[in-house]
Amino acid sequence: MSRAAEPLHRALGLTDDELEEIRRVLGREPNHLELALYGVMWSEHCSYKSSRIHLRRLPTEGSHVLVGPGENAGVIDAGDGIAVAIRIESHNHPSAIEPYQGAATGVGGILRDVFTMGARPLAVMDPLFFGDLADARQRWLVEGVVAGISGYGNSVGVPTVGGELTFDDCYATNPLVNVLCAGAMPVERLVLGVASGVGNLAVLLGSSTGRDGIGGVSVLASAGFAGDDGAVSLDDAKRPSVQVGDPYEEKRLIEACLALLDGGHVVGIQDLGGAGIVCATSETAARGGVGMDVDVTAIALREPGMQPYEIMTSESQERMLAIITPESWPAVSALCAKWEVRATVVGHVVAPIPDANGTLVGMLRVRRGLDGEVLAEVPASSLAHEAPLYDRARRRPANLDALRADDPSDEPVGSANDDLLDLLVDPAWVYRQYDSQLFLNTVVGPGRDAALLRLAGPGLPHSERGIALSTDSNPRWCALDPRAGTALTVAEGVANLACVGASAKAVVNCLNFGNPEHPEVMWQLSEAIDGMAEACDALGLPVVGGNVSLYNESGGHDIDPTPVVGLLGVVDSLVAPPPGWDWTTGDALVLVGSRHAAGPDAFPLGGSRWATRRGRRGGRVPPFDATLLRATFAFVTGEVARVCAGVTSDVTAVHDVGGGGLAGALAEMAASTGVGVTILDLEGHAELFSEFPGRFVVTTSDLRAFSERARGAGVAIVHLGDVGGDRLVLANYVNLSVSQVAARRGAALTTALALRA
Amino acid sequence: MVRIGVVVFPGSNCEYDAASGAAQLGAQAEFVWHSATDLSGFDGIILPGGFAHGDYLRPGALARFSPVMEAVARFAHDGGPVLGICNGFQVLCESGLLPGALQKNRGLTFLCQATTLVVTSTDSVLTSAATLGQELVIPINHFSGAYTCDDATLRALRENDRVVLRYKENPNGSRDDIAGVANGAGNVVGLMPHPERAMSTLLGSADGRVLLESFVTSNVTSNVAVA
Amino acid sequence: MNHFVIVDVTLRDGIADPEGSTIERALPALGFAGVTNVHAGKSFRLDVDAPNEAAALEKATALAERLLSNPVIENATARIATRG
Amino acid sequence: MNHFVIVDVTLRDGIADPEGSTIERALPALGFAGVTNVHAGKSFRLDVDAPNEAAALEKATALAERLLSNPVIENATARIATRG
Ligand SMILES: Nc1ncnc2c1ncn2[C@@H]1O[C@H](COP(=O)(O)OP(=O)(O)O)[C@@H](O)[C@H]1O
Ligand SMILES: [Mg+2]
Repeated sequence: MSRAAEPLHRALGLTDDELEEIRRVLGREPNHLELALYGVMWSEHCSYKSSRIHLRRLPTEGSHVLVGPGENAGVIDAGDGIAVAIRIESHNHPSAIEPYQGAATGVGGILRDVFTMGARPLAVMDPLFFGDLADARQRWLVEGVVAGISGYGNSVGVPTVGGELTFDDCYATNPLVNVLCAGAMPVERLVLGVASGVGNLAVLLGSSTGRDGIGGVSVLASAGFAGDDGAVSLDDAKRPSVQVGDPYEEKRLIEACLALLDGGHVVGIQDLGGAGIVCATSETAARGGVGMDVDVTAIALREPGMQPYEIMTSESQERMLAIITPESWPAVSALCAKWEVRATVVGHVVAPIPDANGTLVGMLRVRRGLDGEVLAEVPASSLAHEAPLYDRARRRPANLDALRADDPSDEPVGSANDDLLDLLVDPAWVYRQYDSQLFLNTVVGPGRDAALLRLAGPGLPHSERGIALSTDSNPRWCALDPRAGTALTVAEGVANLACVGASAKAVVNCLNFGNPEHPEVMWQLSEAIDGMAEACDALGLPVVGGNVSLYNESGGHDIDPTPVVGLLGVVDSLVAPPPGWDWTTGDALVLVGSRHAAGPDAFPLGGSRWATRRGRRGGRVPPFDATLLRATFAFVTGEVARVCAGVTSDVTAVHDVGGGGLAGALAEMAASTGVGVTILDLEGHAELFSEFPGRFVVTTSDLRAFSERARGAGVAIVHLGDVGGDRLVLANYVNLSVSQVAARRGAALTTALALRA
Repeated sequence: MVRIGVVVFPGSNCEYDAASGAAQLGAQAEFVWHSATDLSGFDGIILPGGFAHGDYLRPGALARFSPVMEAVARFAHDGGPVLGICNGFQVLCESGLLPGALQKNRGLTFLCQATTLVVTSTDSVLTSAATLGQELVIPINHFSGAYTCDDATLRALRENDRVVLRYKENPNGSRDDIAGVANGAGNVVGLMPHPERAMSTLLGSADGRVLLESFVTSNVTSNVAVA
Repeated sequence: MNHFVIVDVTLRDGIADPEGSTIERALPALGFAGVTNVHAGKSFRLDVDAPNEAAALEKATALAERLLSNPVIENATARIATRG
Repeated sequence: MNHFVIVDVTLRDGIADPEGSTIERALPALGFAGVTNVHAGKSFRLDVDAPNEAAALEKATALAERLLSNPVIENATARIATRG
């Protein structure tokens, strides 16, 4: 094979320049094991080498931010002595080859990021993106991914309370599976992934280590190398890279870790994710400015004959690394025994040593036996935080102007009845498979604008507050204008929170993009980050964490830019459910917010579902108008929050205008309630299907009182019509029976999946 | 105060919810680790929902061998009220404390949804405070919730009034629409739906209260009656 | 001495087999006509330490009946096999 | 003509088997000492209409590999058997 001639560092995914850099750091030639460690840690997945310089432009500060980006999860102070941790990650590539296990291990991984901070995971969300369901493979992927999230999340005992479901050809061979987790803790339990205290022990908790996921971070995937320092020739059959999730192990791991933290037995703790032990040991040591000695022979193995590089880089699931004092070892091992969690001392913290210039450097040493032969010795921070960063070439796509000029405003109107029916999809088949109710916190579960949970859980101080979560994305907008598209996506998330009365407090994001070596993709990424920064600045939102997933390509084509935005909000008093979608006959139907989009087009259709379904993927995206959005969001949030606080209100139903436009929002409310609505006047067909955030459909039992409050807040409203009857009548464009709308929406997904109802 | 023991297996995940349900009705709920062998002092025992031992092999198959199950069997034999919710019901069936078995749902997916239950017997520690024919909206959350038993068992259940709850619209393929059954004495009851998740309108329904209320007061009432 | 044993667990006659019937229904559309009577079962592979095959089989049968299957709905049989 | 086929699906070597290892860990406490290497698998029993055994086996093997297993983590084998 020609690969045999390839130098080892390249087989490990390192460039010639990167090898030079390693030589400079070490002041000598790296051995094979050391090269393998750099190979995984300097991979795109672990080092963010293409994106990091851009991510710095995101705002991360806020008075309530306890932990920003850089740790396993972001943490905010939610009040009442409770801190909320939140994180989002992708598990795209594993899910493409084994959808059940890929999705399941994605859930497992994101939970560990949250409980490693000391928080009990209380909610999961799952934004999912697949190709067209007409293709049998897509149906297999959807069923497998959903079953995997269900199988892992339900069993581990964390409610899955929401997510997203998008179908587009660009994801056909590269589905996106993102998972978000939020958890809560008493503020004083917050811990960081930091090693400290020379002589302290590094304890590996959880599963034994197998050959799972070696090359999961994609560097060893095509390696064939040999050496006498533990690196032997890789043989495909010996290298199963598919990880299998064990939710039962994870459940015990959660309980054991939270008990260890409650008992004050832990100095620092870190989950094992991508790049396994090498990542956890080098990151904790680097954050603490200390060194760490790791004994490869101490690690419990699932398979015989594993080599040091395999042990150090394995991505076996359900493992944690705790740093503890030697005195607490008896208590730690007793608690772990109760939960039947394996606990093994695999190393210890050592003092940093002076380098040639006298600077203290914490070294990661891999040894055979705790005092045995040193197999690798490298500065921990060089692995963890000092990968070379790239400012890769960026280029605005050449076809963008042509694409934007092809605006769908000239698309023939056709039958709005048919268009509307075709746009409706009830994702209930997905979320019915998720236990969304565990812990008795779920006031609004999946299927509405945002999930709303009581801020309560085992071990938390009493609170009347609630937290709200939403995940949003709009690859259709972002393909046309990644900057405005991403800004609008943030606005969409804030609007979703407003519908359940929550004020937005923090953002996390998962940036799913194509190949960063394509300048167009880097341009999209950079623009998206600027758009997110712009929106977050304008709305006063800190970004507390995120994840970047690159190299998402299908059949040689990059996916549309897909930044997924996760929003966390807080409701100060949650004693009654928010109004929801169910309206009542006789209520007045009001559009709240600016009726027209801010830009030159009153009702832009570029990037709308309506246009996309017609095969029109070009056009203009509405601009992001911060002033208008802020006022509308504050007003709606306040109106709903009063209902949540138990104050009597004339507001009876609330829904934001999102995907599917005004027609989509009204159809969803009608289908949910079984009661129709009649609107007499619309400013044209485009008003029905245009999608731009900042508009809400509200019903009120007292139009006059509601109008006065809106006027007082300086927010525009229009009385569109009144609720009642059994038909959805939208001027002279749509006239459908509510039961037909409900039936089509309810059956859309199962029909597309070719399942029997 | 009524003392309710909530058994915790490794892998249980509704123990807090069950304890909070009992506590809301004035009982004192205490967790009992699965290695416990002594249940004296408890007025009732709840086996909560979740995935005991990961539900590996079959739901309840490994949990049935946990040391606490011998104590639960003795407690039940002595007339103590025992309630198995969801996974707890599966454990009771596997242990032989209740007849039948729970198979995968007809649709082969996990189901989390509201169901309407009909009270079909009030002769049990779970349903004594309810009225016959009463309809209760209570959620289900399970993958293996299709109740199955052979013809003879079904006949016996019916003849002895041991089917305590039925689904109004069968969500999972349970035989005879069975959602919950009791043992001959009525002191051991299992059901797949989660009454502890239906304790407040803030969370969607308060219809579970009448069931848990029956349960937490059942021993007290019978003790009074005996005294 | 270790003996390799396979335990097969199948549903008892008359017990509904939704998994089997779902697969059976899906087959024609996936291009597999003429496949009927599909039934889903489980199998377990294990090494049993016992002085001889008969003893291993006895131990495995007890395990199969008491633990690996639920006699209310399932049948279980154990057999000595060779790895490969 | 119908041929009775059994398809066995097992996890590939090296793929973690949480179910098997959980059962194995539980066994000593249940009174089953000396049982190791426990692995959980699936099996399918089906009737395949084909002119002869070889054709039936070929069809069943395709079915096993394409539908009843994911070759990324599982091995599937089909064999002709007799009912009983
Ligand atoms: N898109 C992003 N926006 C903000 N922060 C990010 C983003 N992507 C990654 N980060 C931050 O970089 C850090 C490292 O991420 P990662 O390597 O994925 O963590 P882990 O080691 O837990 O897998 C995290 O703290 C994460 O929050
Ligand atoms: Mg949303």
